[in-house]
Amino acid sequence: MSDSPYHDDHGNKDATITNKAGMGTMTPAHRKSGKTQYVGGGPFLIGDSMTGGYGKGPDILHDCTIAVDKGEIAVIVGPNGAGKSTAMKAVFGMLDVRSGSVRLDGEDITNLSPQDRVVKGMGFVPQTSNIFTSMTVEENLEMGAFIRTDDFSDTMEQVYDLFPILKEKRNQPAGELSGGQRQQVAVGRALMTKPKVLMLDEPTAGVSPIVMDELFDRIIEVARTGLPILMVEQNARQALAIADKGYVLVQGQNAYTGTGKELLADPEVRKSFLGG
Amino acid sequence: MIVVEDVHKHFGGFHAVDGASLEIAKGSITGLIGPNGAGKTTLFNVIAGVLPPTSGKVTMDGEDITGLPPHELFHKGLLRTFQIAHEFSSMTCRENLMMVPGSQSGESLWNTWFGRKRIADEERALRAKADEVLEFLTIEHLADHKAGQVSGGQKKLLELGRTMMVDAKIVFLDEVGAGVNRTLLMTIADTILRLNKERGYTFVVIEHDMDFIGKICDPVICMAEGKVLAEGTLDEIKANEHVIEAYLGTGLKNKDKLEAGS
Amino acid sequence: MSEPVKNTLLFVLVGGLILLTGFMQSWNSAVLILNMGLISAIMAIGVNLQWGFAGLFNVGVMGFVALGGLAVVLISTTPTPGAWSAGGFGIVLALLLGAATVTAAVMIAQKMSKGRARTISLIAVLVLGFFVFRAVMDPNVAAVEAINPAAAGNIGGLSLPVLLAWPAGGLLAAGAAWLIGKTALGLRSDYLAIATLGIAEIIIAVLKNEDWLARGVKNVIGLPRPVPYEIDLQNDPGFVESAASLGLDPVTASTLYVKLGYSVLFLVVLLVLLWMAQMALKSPWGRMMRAIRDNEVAAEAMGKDVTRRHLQIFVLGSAICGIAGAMMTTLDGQLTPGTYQPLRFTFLIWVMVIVGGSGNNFGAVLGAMLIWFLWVQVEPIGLWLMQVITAGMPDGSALRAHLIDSAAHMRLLTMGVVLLLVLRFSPRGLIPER
Amino acid sequence: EDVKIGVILGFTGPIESLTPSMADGAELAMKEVTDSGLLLDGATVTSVRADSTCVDAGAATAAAERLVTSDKVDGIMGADCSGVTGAILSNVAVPNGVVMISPSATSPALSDAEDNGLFFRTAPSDARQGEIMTQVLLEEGIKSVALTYTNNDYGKGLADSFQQAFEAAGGEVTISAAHEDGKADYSAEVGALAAAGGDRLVVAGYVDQGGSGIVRAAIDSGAFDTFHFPDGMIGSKLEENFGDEIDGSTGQHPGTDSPGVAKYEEIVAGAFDATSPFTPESYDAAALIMLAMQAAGSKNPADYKEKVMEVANEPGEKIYPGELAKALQILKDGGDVDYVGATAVELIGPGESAGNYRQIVIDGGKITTAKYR
Amino acid sequence: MDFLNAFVALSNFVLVPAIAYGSQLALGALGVTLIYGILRFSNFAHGDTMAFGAMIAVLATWWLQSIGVGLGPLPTALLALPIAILGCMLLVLITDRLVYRFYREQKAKPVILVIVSMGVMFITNGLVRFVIGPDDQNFADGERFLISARDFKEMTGLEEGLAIKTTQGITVVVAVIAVALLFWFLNKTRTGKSMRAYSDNEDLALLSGINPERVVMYTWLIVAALATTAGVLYGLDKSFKPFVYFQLLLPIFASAIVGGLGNPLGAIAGGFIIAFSEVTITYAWKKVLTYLAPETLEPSGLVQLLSTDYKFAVSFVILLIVLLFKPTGLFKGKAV
Ligand SMILES: Nc1ncnc2c1ncn2[C@@H]1O[C@H](COP(=O)(O)OP(=O)(O)OP(=O)(O)O)[C@@H](O)[C@H]1O
Ligand SMILES: Nc1ncnc2c1ncn2[C@@H]1O[C@H](COP(=O)(O)OP(=O)(O)OP(=O)(O)O)[C@@H](O)[C@H]1O
Ligand SMILES: CC(C)C[C@H](N)C(=O)O
Ligand SMILES: [Mg+2]
Ligand SMILES: [Mg+2]
Repeated sequence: MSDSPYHDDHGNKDATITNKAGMGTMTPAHRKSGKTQYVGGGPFLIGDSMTGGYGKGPDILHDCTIAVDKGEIAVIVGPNGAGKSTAMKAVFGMLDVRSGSVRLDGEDITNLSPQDRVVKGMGFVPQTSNIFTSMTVEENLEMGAFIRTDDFSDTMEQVYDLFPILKEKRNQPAGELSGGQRQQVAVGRALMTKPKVLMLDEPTAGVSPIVMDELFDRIIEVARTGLPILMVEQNARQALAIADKGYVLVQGQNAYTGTGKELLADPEVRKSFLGG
Repeated sequence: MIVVEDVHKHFGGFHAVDGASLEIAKGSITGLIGPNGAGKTTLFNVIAGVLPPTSGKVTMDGEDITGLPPHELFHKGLLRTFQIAHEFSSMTCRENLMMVPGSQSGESLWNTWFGRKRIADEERALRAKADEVLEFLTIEHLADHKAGQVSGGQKKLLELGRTMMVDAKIVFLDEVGAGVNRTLLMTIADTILRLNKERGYTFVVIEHDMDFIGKICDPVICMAEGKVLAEGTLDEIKANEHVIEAYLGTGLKNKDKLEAGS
Repeated sequence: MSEPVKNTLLFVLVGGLILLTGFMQSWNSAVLILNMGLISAIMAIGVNLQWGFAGLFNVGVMGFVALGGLAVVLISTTPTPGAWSAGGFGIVLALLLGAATVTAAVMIAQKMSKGRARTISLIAVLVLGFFVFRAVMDPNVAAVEAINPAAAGNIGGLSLPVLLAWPAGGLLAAGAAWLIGKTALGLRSDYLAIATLGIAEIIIAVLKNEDWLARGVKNVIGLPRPVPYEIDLQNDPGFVESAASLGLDPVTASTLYVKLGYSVLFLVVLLVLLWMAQMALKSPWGRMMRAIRDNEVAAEAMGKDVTRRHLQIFVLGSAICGIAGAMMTTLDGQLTPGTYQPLRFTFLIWVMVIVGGSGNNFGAVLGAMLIWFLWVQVEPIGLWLMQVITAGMPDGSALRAHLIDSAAHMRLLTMGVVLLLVLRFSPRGLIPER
Repeated sequence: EDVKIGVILGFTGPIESLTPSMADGAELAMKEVTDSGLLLDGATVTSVRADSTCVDAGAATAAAERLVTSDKVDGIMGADCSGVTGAILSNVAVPNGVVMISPSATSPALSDAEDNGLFFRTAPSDARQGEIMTQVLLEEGIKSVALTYTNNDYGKGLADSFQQAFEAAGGEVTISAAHEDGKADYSAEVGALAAAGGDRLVVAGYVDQGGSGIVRAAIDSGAFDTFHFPDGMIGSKLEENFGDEIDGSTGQHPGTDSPGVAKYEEIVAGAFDATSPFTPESYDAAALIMLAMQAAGSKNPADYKEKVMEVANEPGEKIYPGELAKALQILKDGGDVDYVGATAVELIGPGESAGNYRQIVIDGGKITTAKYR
Repeated sequence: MDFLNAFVALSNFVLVPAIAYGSQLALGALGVTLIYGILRFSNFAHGDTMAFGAMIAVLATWWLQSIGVGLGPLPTALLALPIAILGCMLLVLITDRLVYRFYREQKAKPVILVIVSMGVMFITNGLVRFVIGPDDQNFADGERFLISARDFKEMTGLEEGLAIKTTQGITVVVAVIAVALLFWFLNKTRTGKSMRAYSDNEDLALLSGINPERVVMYTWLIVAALATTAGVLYGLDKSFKPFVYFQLLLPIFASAIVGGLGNPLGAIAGGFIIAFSEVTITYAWKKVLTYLAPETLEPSGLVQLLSTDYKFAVSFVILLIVLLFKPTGLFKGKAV
């Protein structure tokens, strides 16, 4: 929604000249990675007092902190436009953090490019268009393992064990799958990197209750393997129910923080953010 | 009011809507639920004229409206909102509303050159009406803001506001709730109820959030695999085995284990 | 610096460039640049209407401009004696038959249900229609083309005043645009660009090869003018006297007089079109077009007939190009189909619109004037530059000769550089859309 | 005193490869005159080039306008293509009263153009070439030909006049198909020409344009192996491109057995391609302008336009390329010259070359003279 | 016998030239379609990129010839091809660096890139003419024919000849190799798959650790190779002339669109469709029919559906018809 003059295409939809399918919207804050530094301590992944915004626009995050530790599920909730996705992007290096830092396993990675964060072990599943629709399920998984140079066939087997339906459909273009199956492909793709931490942005938006339950089940299973999971959810009640840690963001700031249960029990939180 | 008779919509060999028949009563708020890929959006698109059906018939107040393009349906009082807000982003919120009414004389080129007086009068009336609607939606302070720069929820309100600029008969809402904060969603629900009561709009609502459906919808229709699976009040639907199996599910399996483990 | 001040300054700058031409080179050159600049500005407004206000990517400007030119011949030249009785009516009949065939085919496609029967009858109608068309058309064309081929060989025109050809050119272009729009804008995906690109080529091919229409590549020269001839002025004692009283020699005075006459006509057309475009934009019509541009799907759902509106604006923009084409042919005094080239008549106009600022009519006008100025002046400037560069090189050196020979190619290069620079540093053009 | 002559040719555009040599030809004449120091009162002649683009009447007019009104040239050598020539003539030359001598605009239509006695051309109208071509072919015993022409006023005009003359003389033209210059592929055209058949293929095109493309495709596919070439096709490029592959082919182009061409090539001495089409004509056009000035004793077009025909035609001493100094001297002394030049200049009717032609035959990969007509 | 003659005549004037021309168009269309699929805009400068690549090949060929290096019966230009490809790669990388990358970083709408590519077209156009001049350049050498019409007639005793030029043979062989390589690359290699992934979903590719700039670079490199190959083959078969490459743009786009923009298979099919339609529909069937029909039924006219003047119009009408029935081209393209 920025006002960049380069974004005006005058409503052109001429298929002869432009192709909008799969066009990117993300702008990495760093194209080339800078230095990292071992500082030690703290939770496994933490975006610490982050302040920043898109491009030259106003700050969207104000001194916002989110973190997740090993074996935990951390859930971020908050009203629309609060900056939840923005915070996730900031942690992933899609946005310039003007002050504050991002640390992974004690290492300061604030200046890394997103690609290098993937290499460092961060997996990210965006909210929408999170699969390669024209590629087969198997190719989707392969692309997940793009950065890996070792043999990843056993990881693929693990993913197939976790999501058996995908094994059945391995040679089918992912675009032909149902909504729930697509979400499984998306998570599977992220798992293929053998991430040390998994970040999910509203994995259940627009998903039917049964698929949502299934997804939460799978997420719990994944978490139980020891993989920390950081996710944004609007289906906040279910999400907080399974969360070890919950963050409520309002206007780019931490409004409430606590365990999932605490937040669920807080009447103020219930009223303002969970729909009563 | 709307009768859908045995509508099929095929994409190649795939039957997205496979013989759906349903009726929507005047003055009701009908909920449409069903698993992902059940064909709800596709059925919407067929009714709203975005997609031509492969076969079948849609009537509105007895008149055959099958395959009419959206802009003609609009003039018959059939409006829709979009799952993802489709605001006119470079225009102000007020302009977003003012552009809605059809048959404005200023939309004819001839009048823009030779009927300027008439246009000016009409514009004044339109503006007043738009401001009224903005007030109703409690966003009058945004009248001169570009619609592209208001928050997601406000965009959704704007979507609703557009339907209030003309005398809509029936409004189709596709997943108003997806990705919308639950508290805001309840505000929207109130607005829908108000429109239904005060203006007599008929609504058809696709939604996956049962709280929302429960608050406003009666009856509820559940689709699966392109067909209507069940129909009734929400409680009836919730009790329906098929619906549970295909759509609602029985809750988390792992929940207790997780808690036990930690 | 505020917007209006900046814009005024830009216009003053371009005006200044033209004035400079007047002082440095000659007033005749200056006014000529102004005239072609005005015509280009009209074309640019046409393209701007389509692109800036509706996002329609028309790369067939050349075709519409050429149709405008054709109108001048059909309206203003004298009819060829005997041509109509020899075959003119037959040709009209053939064309009607052709149109009937297409109509029948379209009706079949719409009315019959899908299946083999439809395909077969469609093909049958088309094939039959084609052969009937050829059978009627060919002999009549031959008859018309046989009449005095060296000087005529065409059906001629209507002997009407040439100024009438301008609106007629617009109508002709509008008709063609309607046909194109109906097909290309009706395709499920929008393929306007390739459609217009191809159809422009087809229009030129028809103009080149259908000699009965406007002599094809044999050209029509000596078209009537809306202004007096210089020679007549030079021979008019009254004019010579008044020229002398202004301190001008009769030749310069007459050439300037004629050119300024054109300038006034062109300026009037430009101002009228500009006024109409601005009025339309600031009305609910303009709001509707902006809404369509912003979000077609929503506009459609809000009761706006997007396809029809696109067609409308496509036809309007093309008609404006047609008018400009007719004006240009009138200025040239001849129709030479071989001269229509996409580089000059399509891509250059696009450069004008983009450099000027798409979405803004004044920007389009400014861009047109500036780019036309460069198009004309870059060549002498380039030559001069090359001479300066090569001044130090020995006479007869191969490199020097090569560089001087290459000077003429600087024109394309310069256009490219200007376009890229503007897109880089002022991406919305010199006068951006508000 | 300085004399300026405008050289307006299509330096960019579809004949951009012909024009540099043409301009060089014209400038050679100017240099020769300047070096002699004999024109008027020892005037230097400078050339001012401008781009006609060959196809864009608007740009051409603007360029000519600049030449006349800003550079104040005293005469124009040009333009090249008939289309722009017509435009410049009626929009610039006539209104401003400037003499214009085109080396290459050959369209028959220009003969009747309104010109106030200002327009001349050192190339003959194509109406004449069609007749000559017919004679050549019939004498060769060719009764049936396929015909292809470049799709512009030159090609079309030439093809029409030839077809008319040939059919009137009892020959058969099996097909007359246009080809566009600079197109990607000519197999469709050659396919049609081959299907129509004929004893010889007449190619009324340009040697470094579509014409060569057609010949290439025709030879390669074995459709035709002998051709007939009008002026636009004859040039060193033809030998270069095809060599002995087209042995036995015939052709004709404006020319005489006067020793002019040889002399021209001699003075060019390889500085540029002297056999490129229309470069001798360009030399002659420039020379004529300057000789006419000398004859009139003035560089004012109004004065010297009357003299062009005089210096070009008999009576008088015959002048060949390289002899401009001599001619200037004669004129200065009040004598008479008959400029023959490189192309046997002989202006007839409305001021165009009478049209002497050199008939050629390709032999051993070389263009050789068969005879002159 | 008559049947054979008819067939040979048809092959000679329709099949062989159309196949060669079709291969050239297909290679050109592949380049266009790759840029469209991966960089998401139609590259108007493609014709001039081809000209640039071919120009380097011409210069390199001359240089090779001057130092006496050759390939015997094969054209020296084949040796120059790798040099030319390298040169062209350099050009496109520099252009990308100086021009396109900026807009990519701004996330500019693809249509801006289309217009930018027009600017690049103007500049490359000027550049090529500046370096090598506007003239025709013949740089083919080696054996002209695989089999000439005359030899064929002698060999078979048929009335009709069949000529296959070396360049036509090379064109088809090189085109097949290039296409096979490309397909193998896109579908089997890691880099190729990453390009497809990027084309499918840019953001997700980034999240998978695929470096977008590398994908873009590889795309340009492949496009440069394809464009140069197409340009050189075309120039060998006909001749090198800068202006003609601009003219090729339209049939190339038509090919890519008929086939389905963004789809490599479609580009190839499209190239052949356009080439065949240009040649066949305007073909005069007289000769063929004369062989086939009995004496008495011999056609008197040329039996030509349309004069060759309209050959371009034909391919264009075919394009429209295809789009009418298959809105995204023959092979489903990337279009909406
Ligand atoms: N690419 C962008 N450029 C500029 N501003 C942006 C961009 N993306 C989001 N914003 C703005 O940043 C703010 C926070 O957006 P964000 O997407 O983080 O919200 P969110 O909390 O994820 O909301 P939701 O629940 O609706 O997804 C909003 O005001 C939004 O308009
Ligand atoms: N244009 C299309 N081409 C091919 N298949 C399509 C198309 N549109 C929808 N489908 C398929 O039709 C089926 C029904 O889709 P639809 O969008 O109607 O589902 P839905 O009920 O709205 O689901 P959700 O709750 O996920 O929105 C899906 O399997 C989808 O993949
Ligand atoms: C230079 C030549 C190509 C000009 C051509 N004879 C014509 O009249 O157009
Ligand atoms: Mg979000
Ligand atoms: Mg849906």
